[in-house]
Amino acid sequence: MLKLELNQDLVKRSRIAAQKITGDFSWLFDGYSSVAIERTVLRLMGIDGADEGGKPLPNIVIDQLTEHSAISKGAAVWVANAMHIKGLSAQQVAQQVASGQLVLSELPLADNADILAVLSPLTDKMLSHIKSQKQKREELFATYGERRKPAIYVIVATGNIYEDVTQARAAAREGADIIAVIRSTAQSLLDYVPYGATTVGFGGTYATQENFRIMRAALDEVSAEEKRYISLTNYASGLCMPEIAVMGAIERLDLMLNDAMYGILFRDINPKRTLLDQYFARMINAYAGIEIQTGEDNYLTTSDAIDKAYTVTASQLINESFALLSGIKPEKMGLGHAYEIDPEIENSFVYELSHALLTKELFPDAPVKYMPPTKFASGNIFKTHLMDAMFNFLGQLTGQGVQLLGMMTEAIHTPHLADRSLAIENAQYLFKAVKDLNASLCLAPDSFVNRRANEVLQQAVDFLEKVAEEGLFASMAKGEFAEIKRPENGGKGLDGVFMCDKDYYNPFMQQMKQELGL
Amino acid sequence: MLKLELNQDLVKRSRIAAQKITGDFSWLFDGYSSVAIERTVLRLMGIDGADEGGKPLPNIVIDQLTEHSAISKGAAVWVANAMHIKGLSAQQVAQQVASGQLVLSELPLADNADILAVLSPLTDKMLSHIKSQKQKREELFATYGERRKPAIYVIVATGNIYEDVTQARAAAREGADIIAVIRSTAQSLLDYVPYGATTVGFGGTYATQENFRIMRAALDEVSAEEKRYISLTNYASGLCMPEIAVMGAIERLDLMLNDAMYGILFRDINPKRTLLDQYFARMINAYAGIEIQTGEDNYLTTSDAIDKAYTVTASQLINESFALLSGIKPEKMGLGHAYEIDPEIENSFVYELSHALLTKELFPDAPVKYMPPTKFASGNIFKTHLMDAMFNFLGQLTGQGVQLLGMMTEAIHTPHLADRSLAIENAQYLFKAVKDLNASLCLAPDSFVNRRANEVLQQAVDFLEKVAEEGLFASMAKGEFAEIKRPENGGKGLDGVFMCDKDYYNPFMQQMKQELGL
Amino acid sequence: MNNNIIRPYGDTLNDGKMQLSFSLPVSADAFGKEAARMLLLQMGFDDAEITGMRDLREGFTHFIAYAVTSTGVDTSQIKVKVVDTPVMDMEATDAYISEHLGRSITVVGACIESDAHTVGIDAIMNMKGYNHRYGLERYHGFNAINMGAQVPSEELLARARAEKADVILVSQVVTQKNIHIKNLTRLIELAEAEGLRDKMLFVCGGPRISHELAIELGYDAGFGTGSYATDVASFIAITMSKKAN
Amino acid sequence: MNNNIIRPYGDTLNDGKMQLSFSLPVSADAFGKEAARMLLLQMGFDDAEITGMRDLREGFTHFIAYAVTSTGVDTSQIKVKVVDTPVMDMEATDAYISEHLGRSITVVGACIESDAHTVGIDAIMNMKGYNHRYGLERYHGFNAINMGAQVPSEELLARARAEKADVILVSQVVTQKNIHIKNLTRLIELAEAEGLRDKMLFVCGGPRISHELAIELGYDAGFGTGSYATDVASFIAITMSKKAN
Ligand code: B12
Ligand code: B12
Ligand SMILES: Cc1ncc(COP(=O)(O)O)c(C=O)c1O
Ligand SMILES: Cc1ncc(COP(=O)(O)O)c(C=O)c1O
Repeated sequence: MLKLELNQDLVKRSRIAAQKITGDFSWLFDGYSSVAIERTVLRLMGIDGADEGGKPLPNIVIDQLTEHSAISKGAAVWVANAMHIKGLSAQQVAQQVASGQLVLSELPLADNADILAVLSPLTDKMLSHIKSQKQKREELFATYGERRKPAIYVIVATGNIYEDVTQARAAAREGADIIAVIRSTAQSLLDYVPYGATTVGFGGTYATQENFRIMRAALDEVSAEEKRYISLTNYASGLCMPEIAVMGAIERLDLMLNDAMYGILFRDINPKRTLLDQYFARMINAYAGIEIQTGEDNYLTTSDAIDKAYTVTASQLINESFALLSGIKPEKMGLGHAYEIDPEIENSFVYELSHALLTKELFPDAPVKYMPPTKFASGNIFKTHLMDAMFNFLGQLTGQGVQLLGMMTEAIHTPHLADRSLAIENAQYLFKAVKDLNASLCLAPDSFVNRRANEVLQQAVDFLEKVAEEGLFASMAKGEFAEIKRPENGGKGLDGVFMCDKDYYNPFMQQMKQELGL
Repeated sequence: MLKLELNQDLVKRSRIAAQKITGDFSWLFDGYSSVAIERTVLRLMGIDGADEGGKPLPNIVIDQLTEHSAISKGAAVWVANAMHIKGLSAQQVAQQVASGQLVLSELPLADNADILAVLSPLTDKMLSHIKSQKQKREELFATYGERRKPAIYVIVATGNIYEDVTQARAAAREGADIIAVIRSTAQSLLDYVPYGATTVGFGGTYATQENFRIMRAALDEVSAEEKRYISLTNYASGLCMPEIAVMGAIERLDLMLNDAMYGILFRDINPKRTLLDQYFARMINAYAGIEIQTGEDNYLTTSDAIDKAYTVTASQLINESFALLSGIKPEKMGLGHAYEIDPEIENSFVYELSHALLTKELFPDAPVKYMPPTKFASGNIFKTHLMDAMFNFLGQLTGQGVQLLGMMTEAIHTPHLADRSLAIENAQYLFKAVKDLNASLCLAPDSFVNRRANEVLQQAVDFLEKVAEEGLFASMAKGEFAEIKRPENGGKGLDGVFMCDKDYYNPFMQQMKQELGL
Repeated sequence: MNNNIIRPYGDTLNDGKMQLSFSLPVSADAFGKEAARMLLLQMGFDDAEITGMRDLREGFTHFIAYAVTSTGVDTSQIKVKVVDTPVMDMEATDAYISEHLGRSITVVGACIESDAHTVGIDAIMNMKGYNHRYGLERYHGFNAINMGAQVPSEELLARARAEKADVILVSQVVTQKNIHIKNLTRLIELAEAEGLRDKMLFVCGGPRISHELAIELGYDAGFGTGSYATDVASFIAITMSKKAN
Repeated sequence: MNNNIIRPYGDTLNDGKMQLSFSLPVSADAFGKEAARMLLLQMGFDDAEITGMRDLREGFTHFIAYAVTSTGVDTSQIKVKVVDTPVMDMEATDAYISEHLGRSITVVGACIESDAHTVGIDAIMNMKGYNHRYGLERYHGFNAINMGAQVPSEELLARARAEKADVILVSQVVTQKNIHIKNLTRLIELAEAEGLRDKMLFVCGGPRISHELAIELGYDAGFGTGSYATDVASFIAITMSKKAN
């Protein structure tokens, strides 16, 4: 068996540093909330839909509360209050707000007990729906069998959800285990979740609840026919992290792209907003049994995969630590890693073997999300197909959790039907060809592979310890992550962050925390 | 380092059995000659060309001697005799025979001393030309550097030598180390070597001296420009084995496809004829410093590569043993092996790793000739390209000597220019990517790879010991090789074998034997 | 629009997307790339994009391209000639033969002329067969004679005559410069000249043979890649019985 | 025959051999295969051979084919529009600018609209450059302002006006549904409306941009895959000097 000898002292230090970094944020998690979190609460209470201009009801309600400086008690309280007083459902309350009939904060606040009497059954109802979705997933896996490892993960990205369905169904039948519906460019930056089915997107469809529903139904059908549970994934990322997480939980998505720092570094979203939102988003994912996937690949699409290998390790450790704080179990942490080494360098495969083993062994229980070559993919489809084969080889050899298949047309267009099929063929051939190779091999004493892994780990520890000392926000402000400066009070969405009143109340977070033992 | 633990007792037994099998043939090698051997002698004496009907002069002379039952003294004696008596060159003698002016055996035989006085300078002249070609090759390698390992070997097979030249030059510039000019279908069965340049062949051009010359000149030019010595190879196989070997020696081919048993098993050429011819052909190759390549791949193109893996090992051992008898050094024995495992089976790569290591370790000094997947190549060029990548991976990982690149269009047509280029790109990428991977790895204790290699070796030993006991000819007659029955006196070309007179004389063989220390 | 017209599909129905690769005798530069693009436009493609360009040396360059075709195929116009006899397994075929013909069928097979690729015809004829389907030699209903590789057409016909064969099976694998067409045509012409053509079924096969091509060349049937003895045996049994009755 | 006519090359000059692959909404069987072959024949190919057929499910099939085209390209008719200013290295460009212009050139660059692919424009502009060629920020002769990703066209123009820019650099990498064409066209139209078009050089780039396309869209130059800062800097320096004199 291929097994690194990692310096255990470094392993310990790396975890201590990561804990120090993430442990610093209880002031934020306990004392603040955000408009996205409150919209999430509304969705959990059953509010959905949009006005005629397409503005979602949750946004309309939260905007009203913000305008009236009433948000700091939490949206749940105000809506429940209105429900109690007016005898309406949450959805009806929202509609009245939207039509201008109702100003929530103008209603007198009822007794705490009355408000709780409204919220309690609502909380139970939605949380049991989410639990039932979780259970359904578990039952389906039990019936049809576990996901293969590495799982075959392919994207659909036509920009039209109905065309996506065709492509997803075909892929599932050919052997895909996970379908990722790529979302339209820069949804990260929208401070609302679009409503309804998408038929014209660029590079993807929007993450909307309707799109989730359409695709989930299609895949459930194929799952039943193929007797294999086909997982569905999308992005809980950007300014609507927890909202999308909840939509996924409701519609039984199975994985969610959800990185603690992506929004800050790669989308210039405010650091406080991002960390706050991810805290609740991940709690929802944890509660719903959804596997999260982190975005370490983003460090390598712009920087050198060898020089900056340690940034991946460092980010994985921080992501892990934040995820634990939200109650995510290691088995549900799809930490990211990517095969982005220049194919022109000597021993590209050997370097990557080392990096892939490092990820695997640092996080033995994590279903690592392994990303294919993209940066060095070129218009020469034949060469790209080979690079993808090497990637598939390593995915199987090092036992990664989820293989995000590379496409031979990566440098050309979003995948055509046949591109995806050839990618699946590529993976299936490689996975089979080297199935038990690992069992026949071991690392030579003092191998380059082992030395290199320890070198990367050492660099990651040095980096993390520095960040732990400076504080995460200070380090980001200095540009120590991904070579981009992100000041604590810069970036988009800061105005959506607010300090909570003493009597702020989020019944869902409270209940989830309790059930998750946080 | 990947290193098998081969059962050394089996290794010893395998060699003892092979030696017993091949050692049985001194009656044949010492007591017989063939028309092909005699034509070779004539060519060595400087006879070349063809009559108007295209019949080569060497054939015309040998046919006359055979007709007059004079051949058993050897052709050298008769031609030298005529030269002495008539004061003609060897070529002139042959021309007179061709024109019907001269019947060699009707001339009175001169004194031995006089005949030797003619033959001796002729022998020296041709053998020093061959030696000078050998030296030239060695100098060029010394100047430009050694061949890479595995060497990149590609075929050209247009059927037109001039089109072949274009394709060969392009391939050489792209990185090919060895160019194989595929020969026209079934030349094996011709009992003469065609004369002149080929412009219309099926699946290849004929192996002719003119074709050799044209291609050698083209490659010498490219070698000088690219500062890399480009090797040339062709087939010394079939009914003209030694003749083609000599043409190759004269024109500075660098490798020759030359298998001890191919003709018998796969071309139904008489066993005695084949073994006799290969004995002299290989001596010529040894003398000229030409690397031979054997045809074990042929066992696997029709039979299962796992069940019949041992037939490859057995054939390699027999080929090695015959080659040693002809004075070929292990460093010049390109024993054959092929990656012909069904890609649909689990662990195809792992099986092949085992087989490839077995070949490598049984013959550590041999520049193993490693053949690509062909049987399971399909019209799906993308898949075939991947199978070729796995083959290239293993060639580099296990340090094979010569990599006969697979083409993605193997199942479709003889290679187009771009197919070959993509094959080279494939190999170059893989070779670079896994360059030093071997150094980082070792085999796990009691690995499948090791067990499998010993299992194949055991089967080979069992088989060889049975053959050693029965005798090679008897075993072949029973169909124990390649599942085809080949009786000792069956097959083509038996009538070209004759027993030598006591005073039979082959000055070239004698001289070579002496210089090779046989 | 005619509902039966279909076009290639990339990621939107009938978007016409196709992948191409080809070499041209041009340099690997902007000029060569433009030549490649012009070629595709002249061929009638739209939106031709040269995505890859690889210098093949010696004045040649390899191009990889994606382009859009507006050509469509009318599926209602497609006529496929396929062997349309039902496929039975070995037992069923044997039973069928003994019931409908009451005697065994003699089949003589060979790889003709310069072709030495016997694996294909062996797959059909030899005892052990191919992919878990036994070959004709194992059938009770067939008397199968496999002459092997590189059999001159004359010899094949002579043997067929001598054995009073019911069927001739010919394999052709090498197709360079259409040699298979030449060989197969010559065999049929010889058979006609000798008056044998109508006395026997003529069946050919090989990776580039289709039933359609076989019919065109004057054969009774043709079998391509992935054929099994079961296909061939069923076809022969049923066709012979029909002829006999 | 016109000596300038060239055709694709497989293994014999002008043999016209091409490789294709494409998907059709047909079944993976003899019918589908024939549909694929017919498509190629209708497109004008000869000798179309479907060598591979892969069931994509959901009613689609993928075909791999080789076919022969008789279309040829007349190389004497090919006009390539390429940036034809000579390429100088950084030192030479800096010297050229100080000699011919005597001042530094202000360049404002951005990835416009929804495009966030900055690696390309960074390769041209950032200090560290790309593949061992420094970017414009390192040149003495350039004052380089890189606005980064997803910059609305209006903002880019406003900044350019504010900085009195000499050159605008625009990157477009996403091309799905030809969004790059739309964005680039809109930028130029805005610039014209604002009277900026003739005050500055407009240069665009990206993997699917060619000089030709750029000219067509009204830009001064376009740079595709594999461009370096040296190419862009030399073009700007020389073009600006010519304009100035
Ligand atoms: C194995 C093989 C060989 C073996 C053949 C061993 C043997 N005893 O058959 C050896 C090594 C001897 C060989 C030699 C050569 N080969 Co070869 N060979 C192949 C290879 C790798 C596989 C062919 C095969 O066995 N396929 C498996 C069988 C089961 O499939 P099949 O033949 O299609 O048969 C099926 C159907 O077609 C059908 N069928 C076939 N025949 C018949 C007949 C009837 C009556 C029926 C009903 C059905 C039927 O049923 C079969 C079962 O489904 C192919 C490449 C490839 N991967 O296809 C090249 C290939 C066929 N060979 C090729 C060439 C050029 C040669 C040589 C000429 C090379 C040379 N110059 O030396 C020689 C000469 C051989 C000769 N004289 O014909 C070329 C042909 C190019 C072309 N299209 O013209 C190929 C395509 C390789 C290449 N890309 O260059 N070859
Ligand atoms: C890295 C990358 C990303 C990174 C970008 C990081 C960053 N900071 O740039 C991230 C991960 C963020 C990303 C995201 C997305 N990406 Co992206 N990405 C790529 C990738 C892998 C490489 C692009 C690259 O960096 N190339 C290297 C640079 C150096 O090359 P270049 O851009 O061609 O630049 C050179 C020349 O073109 C020229 N040049 C370029 N610009 C300019 C400008 C001027 C003025 C000049 C003179 C020259 C010039 O000079 C440069 C140097 O030679 C490509 C696939 C590929 N291998 O090409 C996909 C690709 C471009 N992405 C794609 C897509 C769809 C997306 C997303 C929309 C996916 C999604 N739905 O989330 C998102 C959204 C991004 C957005 N809003 O635009 C598609 C585009 C499909 C298409 N043709 O429309 C591609 C082709 C992948 C695919 N097959 O689907 N991506
Ligand atoms: C973690 C994460 N979120 C989101 C995205 C993309 O979504 P957007 O374009 O909306 O930022 C990515 C893409 O790489 C990602 O890695
Ligand atoms: C040893 C050997 N000789 C010769 C040949 C081919 O030549 P021919 O067709 O003339 O037998 C091969 C082909 O595989 C071979 O392996």
